[in-house]
Amino acid sequence: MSKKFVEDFKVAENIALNSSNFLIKLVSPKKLPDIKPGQFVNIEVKNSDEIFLRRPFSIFEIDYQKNTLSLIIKILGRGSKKLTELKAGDTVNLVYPLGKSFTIPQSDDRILLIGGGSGVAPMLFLAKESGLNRENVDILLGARSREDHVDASEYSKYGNLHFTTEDGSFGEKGFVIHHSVFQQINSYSKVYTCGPDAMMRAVAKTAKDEDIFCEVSLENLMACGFGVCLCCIEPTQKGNLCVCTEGPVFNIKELKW
Amino acid sequence: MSKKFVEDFKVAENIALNSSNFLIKLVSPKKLPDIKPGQFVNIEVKNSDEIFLRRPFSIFEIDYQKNTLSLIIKILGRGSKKLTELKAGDTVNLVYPLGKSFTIPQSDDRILLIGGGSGVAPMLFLAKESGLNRENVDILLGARSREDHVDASEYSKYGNLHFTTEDGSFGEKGFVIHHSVFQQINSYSKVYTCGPDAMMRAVAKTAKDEDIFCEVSLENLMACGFGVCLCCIEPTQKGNLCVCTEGPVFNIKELKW
Amino acid sequence: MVDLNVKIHDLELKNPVMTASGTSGFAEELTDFYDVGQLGAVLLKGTTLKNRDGNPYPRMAETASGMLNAVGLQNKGIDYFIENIYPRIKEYNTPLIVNVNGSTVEEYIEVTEKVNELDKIPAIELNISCPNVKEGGMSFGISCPSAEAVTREVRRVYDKTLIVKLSPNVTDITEIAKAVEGQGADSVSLVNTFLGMAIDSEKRIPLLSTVTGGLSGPAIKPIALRMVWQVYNAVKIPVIGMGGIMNAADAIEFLLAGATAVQVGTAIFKDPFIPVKIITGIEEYLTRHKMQSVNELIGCLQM
Amino acid sequence: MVDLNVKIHDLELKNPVMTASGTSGFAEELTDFYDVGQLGAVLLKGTTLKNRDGNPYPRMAETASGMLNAVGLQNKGIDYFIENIYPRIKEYNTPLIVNVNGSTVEEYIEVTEKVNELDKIPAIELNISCPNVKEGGMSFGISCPSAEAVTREVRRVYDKTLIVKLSPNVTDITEIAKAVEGQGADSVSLVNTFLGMAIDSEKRIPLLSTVTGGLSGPAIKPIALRMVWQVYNAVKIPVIGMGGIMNAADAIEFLLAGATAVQVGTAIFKDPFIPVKIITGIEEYLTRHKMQSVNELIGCLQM
Ligand SMILES: Cc1cc2nc3c(=O)[nH]c(=O)nc-3n(C[C@H](O)[C@H](O)[C@H](O)COP(=O)(O)OP(=O)(O)OC[C@H]3O[C@@H](n4cnc5c(N)ncnc54)[C@H](O)[C@@H]3O)c2cc1C
Ligand SMILES: Cc1cc2nc3c(=O)[nH]c(=O)nc-3n(C[C@H](O)[C@H](O)[C@H](O)COP(=O)(O)OP(=O)(O)OC[C@H]3O[C@@H](n4cnc5c(N)ncnc54)[C@H](O)[C@@H]3O)c2cc1C
Ligand SMILES: Cc1cc2nc3c(=O)[nH]c(=O)nc-3n(C[C@H](O)[C@H](O)[C@H](O)COP(=O)(O)O)c2cc1C
Ligand SMILES: Cc1cc2nc3c(=O)[nH]c(=O)nc-3n(C[C@H](O)[C@H](O)[C@H](O)COP(=O)(O)O)c2cc1C
Ligand code: FES
Ligand code: FES
Repeated sequence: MSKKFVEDFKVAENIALNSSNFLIKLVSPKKLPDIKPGQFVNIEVKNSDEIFLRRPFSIFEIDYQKNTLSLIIKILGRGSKKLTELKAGDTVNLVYPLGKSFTIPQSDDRILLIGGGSGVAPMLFLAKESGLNRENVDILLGARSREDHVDASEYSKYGNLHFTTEDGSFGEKGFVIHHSVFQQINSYSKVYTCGPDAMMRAVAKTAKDEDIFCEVSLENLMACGFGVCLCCIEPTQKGNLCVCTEGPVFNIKELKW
Repeated sequence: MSKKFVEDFKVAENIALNSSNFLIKLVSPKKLPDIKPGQFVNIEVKNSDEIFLRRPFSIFEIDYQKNTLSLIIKILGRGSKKLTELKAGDTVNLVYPLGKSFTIPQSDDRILLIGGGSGVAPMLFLAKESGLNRENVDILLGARSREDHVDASEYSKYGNLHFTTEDGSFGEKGFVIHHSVFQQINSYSKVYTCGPDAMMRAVAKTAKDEDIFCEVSLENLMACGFGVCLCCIEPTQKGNLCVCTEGPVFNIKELKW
Repeated sequence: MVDLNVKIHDLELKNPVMTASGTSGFAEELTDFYDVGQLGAVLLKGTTLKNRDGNPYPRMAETASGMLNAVGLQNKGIDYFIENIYPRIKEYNTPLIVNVNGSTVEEYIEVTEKVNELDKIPAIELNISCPNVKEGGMSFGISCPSAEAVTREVRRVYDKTLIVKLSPNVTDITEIAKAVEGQGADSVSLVNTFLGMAIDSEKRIPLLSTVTGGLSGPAIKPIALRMVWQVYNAVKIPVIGMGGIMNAADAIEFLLAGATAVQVGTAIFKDPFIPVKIITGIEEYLTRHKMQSVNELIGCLQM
Repeated sequence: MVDLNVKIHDLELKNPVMTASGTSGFAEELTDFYDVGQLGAVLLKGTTLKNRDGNPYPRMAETASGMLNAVGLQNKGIDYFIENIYPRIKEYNTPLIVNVNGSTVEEYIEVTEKVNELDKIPAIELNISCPNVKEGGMSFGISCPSAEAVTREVRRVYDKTLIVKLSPNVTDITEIAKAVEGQGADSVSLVNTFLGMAIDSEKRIPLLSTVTGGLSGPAIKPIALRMVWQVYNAVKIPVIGMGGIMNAADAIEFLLAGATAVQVGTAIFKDPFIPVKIITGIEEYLTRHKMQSVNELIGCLQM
């Protein structure tokens, strides 16, 4: 167990990355606690007569100097929609930091980070925090089409960026598992992935077959986010575990995938 | 029964009249129907997780050229508070026009209009629409203190304005029934009142004793506003009547006061 | 064009969306907004044998996603209805259903006999579930023997479609449903309101004159939906579902759970057009999902 | 300084605000946010004799002003609790109450006997109202004979404060309350969740793996409050009230209706600090209303 907080943040900026993804930067009046890639926040959706519970989002970026924390929010339903309407100056309430982080690579690791959809956020965060030289980091991002990709160019300083699109409009055509770097999965000591379930399962299957260390970050329906409701379970080798406290990051060996 | 509408209006302006009263001017994209003093709207309070039902407010001003309709909203609880936070350009949804109006005076009437609190709105509307010469219209407005009065000076063209305050800071000191014009209640052929229950009952008592025509506008808890729920009843000589359709304006002779 | 017709026993409805009793007056009030001929049916205000003043003010309290009411069946009695209201409304182009109430079985029978004579009333809804009256009402609807007794006696005197409206304030609603089905009910409608209470914490008084009242609105939808699903699986007669329906998606959920038709109640207070919007919404849903008829939804929850 | 102390039989609480079972883990999770020593008591996660995996995912659905859950008593069993969890939490400066569950009377007895041995557990809450398990659970709590039987047998083996948690899914909750009072319950707590259901209208599937689940949150508050008031007027033992409490005003409503203490459940998911804020809020209320003790509120609804 580790210290968690319920805190009001102010929206510093809210930028539309494309038609459905928004980058929301939040600033805390207090010093931020230590936060690691893979951890998430549970955010209150105010002023809605439809939404009762908070919504979980992975932490994308942290600036300990400015005490800012950023999220990438993809519009899925009513809550995410409402959050993307936040304006600079608005107040939002977070329960954070929640969940376990990815295993931080060791200095001799070569890693492959595979992100899709809103799963891009923790992958880029991990790239930045990996502590590795950029040549040992490959970042593979998949999306349906060019306009569904968020601009990740800034992250090229932390790793080599690779892209796929289903329609071939950007990067290689196909799904992430069809990309040339994925074909060389054996050249990595650690593979990390976050994104749509189907994508993660495909990645995990190959990693398992090839016996490569692989961590996935699960997205699950959550009520509390800090381990008291037992709603967010994933069946694992050790029984049903809470994704919010025992995850969201799991080594694929723990899962029943 | 008469034609009623459910319509989106845009907020044209929202002006703080004093610390607790706001003048909200709404503009309709359509031509306004005919609206009479005493009628009201039932307004939706959006983006609140606490408020389920609409809130009723008397219509204060109408401009058929500009298709605007104004309300005076006093902060009482959660819904009225939320409404006073509306900004120009916001959309609000109204069910309107609801209820029966005051009896429009005849040309030989001398009338006294007594308003308190948010009851000022329909009184000023009635002054304007009375069709009488200003010398035959006395408007008596009561409030706790100077700062609780709204600025009604514009209405001096429709009638003689008189004021009371409980602390004597403006107009005559005391309640409306203590005011010198009220002492001359016998000189009026019709008395109209809208405001706090205690005030209206005090006015009604004197009017009844003196056998003067008197109409009051009741404020009652309403669910629908158009006569289907039967929640808003007032016990009358004819049994329980709906305030929203048989009122809000009642002749005091109908009531059991 | 999709087919929205449904059948409740002998009653053919142009669509499955009715307005609920006590929330749509005598239909006339709705005609101030639109042509009620669009509606599947209108359930008229609860009617008793004699005039009833109802309960004292205050009769309502707002609650989280819902409201409490304690109207207590205020109405002028069946004779007044027949003489004064029925002639005004009988030509509306939608089935009008009288919601029949009583404090004794005899009263239910007397009201029903009078309604049986009215050409333009093709069905009654027997309300054995009103929580807001001291005698009769809900007390009939919370035990099988009394629910059976009133249904049996009313069935004897009534030839047209007999709908029995069930109370949700019971341990097992399927037992009551089966009991009234056994006595000849042609359909059951559910749910009526849940017995609830609200308090003004500052003044330390109940918010309703009667202390307790009936809870309605979206708050109750999950429980109502569960009951409709349970009853659908327990009886053979058509089920009419209601409780917190605010939009087409809500209505479709009730249809999927097994309701042949739905009633819209409290939503009307928020916006009288909601029943009409729901009809359009169901139509759009069927088109979008390439279905021909609303009957393809009824009871078609995939398990 | 106002006095917030209340007593549930032998159990002295520093204030009347507890956290509800299944919504506050084993108290440890709350210590990540604050010192649980501030709370009146913590009701621990529902515990059974043996390990239970609970129900499959998905286990929750959001509803209007509430949520459905279908957790199904996932827990590692009482022995695991005693060996691994109890030692970690027993020194918390607040009464820890075990929520005891079983599929048979024997299981309830066995769990209780084991808990009876634990020095730092001053009370148990007998859960005869869980709607999310196939055997046992709610089935014990919806009929007087079974509620009596399990209470009687557990009472025989338990010396400390015995609270029985009642199901709201009944026709008359006062009968069940009186039945368990008659068998020696020291207190009743109510309400557990209402059996409800939610459907995805687009996919036409139930939102919960178990189809039905338990409804909690502000949506149910009016019904819960009514039940607390009814039970308070029917029994002599102290009543613990819950159901949708989100703030101090809500908690005070339950106290006024007759609850000696309250439990906060689903609100914790929105903000784990809510129970603490409620304690402060009650304190402020008493000061503002010039009351000396919270006991001046209990059952003091003015009629
Ligand atoms: C640990 C964690 C980290 C996450 N990180 C991010 C992130 O960085 N960026 C981002 O955009 N999203 C992220 N998500 C997903 C995000 O929480 C959901 O998109 C959001 O809660 C949807 O809320 P809504 O109100 O918009 O959708 P709703 O209106 O509640 O639901 C719309 C539809 O989506 C389904 N749905 C909603 N949430 C989930 C879920 N968590 N899993 C599966 N189906 C769901 C619903 O069942 C429904 O069918 C994360 C989720 C978790 C658990
Ligand atoms: C026909 C009619 C015309 C009205 N005209 C105006 C107007 O022009 N300007 C104006 O400011 N207000 C007017 N009101 C009153 C206005 O409707 C209420 O102030 C408003 O609904 C309160 O909502 P709220 O959410 O702020 O209060 P809530 O938070 O709902 O309630 C706060 C407290 O006030 C009490 N309360 C709320 N509404 C009423 C009521 N109608 N009668 C008695 N007690 C009540 C509640 O019981 C509660 O104790 C009118 C009411 C009616 C029926
Ligand atoms: C103000 C009000 C009055 C009602 N009166 C009646 C009635 O007279 N007869 C009846 O059978 N049901 C009555 N009901 C219950 C509704 O018909 C309906 O069963 C219930 O409100 C649940 O549906 P809803 O959530 O859509 O409102 C009334 C409900 C409300 C809110
Ligand atoms: C996710 C969840 C799990 C629960 N688990 C239990 C449990 O194990 N034992 C129990 O007696 N009640 C359990 N409950 C019921 C709560 O303790 C409480 O009775 C109910 O939620 C109503 O209160 P609320 O509206 O404040 O949540 C659970 C409730 C929820 C929401
Ligand atoms: S969301 Fe509550 S335990 Fe994970
Ligand atoms: S508010 Fe519904 S009848 Fe008047």
